[in-house]
Amino acid sequence: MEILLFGIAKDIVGQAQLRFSATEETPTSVGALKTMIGEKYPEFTKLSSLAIAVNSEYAEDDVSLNRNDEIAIIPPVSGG
Amino acid sequence: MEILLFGIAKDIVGQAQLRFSATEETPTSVGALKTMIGEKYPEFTKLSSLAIAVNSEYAEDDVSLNRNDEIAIIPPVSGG
Amino acid sequence: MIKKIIEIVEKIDTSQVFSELSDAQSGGICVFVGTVREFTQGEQVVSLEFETYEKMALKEMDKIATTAVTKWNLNKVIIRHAIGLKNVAEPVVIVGASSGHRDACFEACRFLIDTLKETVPIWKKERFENKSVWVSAHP
Amino acid sequence: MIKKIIEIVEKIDTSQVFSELSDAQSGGICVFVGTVREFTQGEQVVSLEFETYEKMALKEMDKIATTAVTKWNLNKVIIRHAIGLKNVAEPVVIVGASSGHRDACFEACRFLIDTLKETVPIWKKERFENKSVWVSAHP
Repeated sequence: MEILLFGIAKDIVGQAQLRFSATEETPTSVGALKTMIGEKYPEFTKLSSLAIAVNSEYAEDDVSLNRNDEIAIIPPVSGG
Repeated sequence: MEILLFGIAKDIVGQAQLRFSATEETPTSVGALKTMIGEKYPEFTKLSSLAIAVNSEYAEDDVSLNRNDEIAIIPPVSGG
Repeated sequence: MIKKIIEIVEKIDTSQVFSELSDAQSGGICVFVGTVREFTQGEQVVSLEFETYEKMALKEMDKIATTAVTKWNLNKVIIRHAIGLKNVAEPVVIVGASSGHRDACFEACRFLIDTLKETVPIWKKERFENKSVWVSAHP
Repeated sequence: MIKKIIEIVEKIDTSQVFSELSDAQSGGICVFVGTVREFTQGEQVVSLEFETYEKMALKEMDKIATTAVTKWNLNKVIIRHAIGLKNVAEPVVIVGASSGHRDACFEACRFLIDTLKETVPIWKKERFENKSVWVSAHP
């Protein structure tokens, strides 16, 4: 499982992607992913908001995650 | 005294200016001018509105008119 | 630095307006362009013809721009109107404002075009296939 | 006929936008351009840097455009955002709409930029003399 990182999320993690190896336990839902990254990188809990995109669509906490999904962490957007 | 005509005012009078010769009686106020042109050209009384400009500024009925003023009839505007 | 551009022209060039309003202190620029619509109340328009009392129109346009600059603290403002014969889809008027934040330029831009239509001595004749009409002349 | 233009580009050319939105059925075109402001909360900005999750950003921009077209019966709509490094006064985003009457294009244009700022995955870093900050990241 590979998770795309953008903006401040990339700075917090220190790289452009977060990888879970095949043997690692992976989060099974959007909510679980949020909890996991908040524990591993406490800086995420200080952001104004934190969203997850699954297959390039915003996803609610109850959406389940599969190994083939394109998953991205969406920190507070600031376009325009 | 010379009065500039624009838009439909020009069509009603049939020319671009309304002239009062030196011997003719001329209106002494904006209100008097409105009455005079309404009587001479009844089509003016059918317009949505009728304004008079004196020296290129909108003028109320009580403004007095002098022979040297630049006077214009302003039918309903429709720019834009 | 030019803050206000007030003009009556034969032909409007829309390609330069954002450069004209560009400003280091502005975060937003809002521009409105009025164009000739092919159909008005179901009738096909052949062309529009605009005439103006130019001296007074420029004065009134300047008053509108000055009011807007003061009220919304604009950095730059533009009001440019075309006269003469205009065909379908051609621009006839362009108004715009630049300001620190977007609220101000949106509100100012709307004010510019609304007030222009109310007070500036410019007259529009709609030419249809078989008739022509001075717009707004009659109730 | 192209009704929607949705793009993420390196550099925004503002000179073509009114041609792109021009339309025989439209009487009004409203366009907003967001530009880099030199000072933000009293601090001098050196430049802005934009990055995006492009695939998702284009999807979200398309949703906004589609919603606006339906809600305001627009004839044409454009949403174009720049990414990369932008200097003071440079355009970073351009949104616009053309419609039969001006109410619709003004309201739609405001909706386009407001919603873009809320939902489209684009991130802006403000670079000051001695620091750089991801905008809106923290409360």
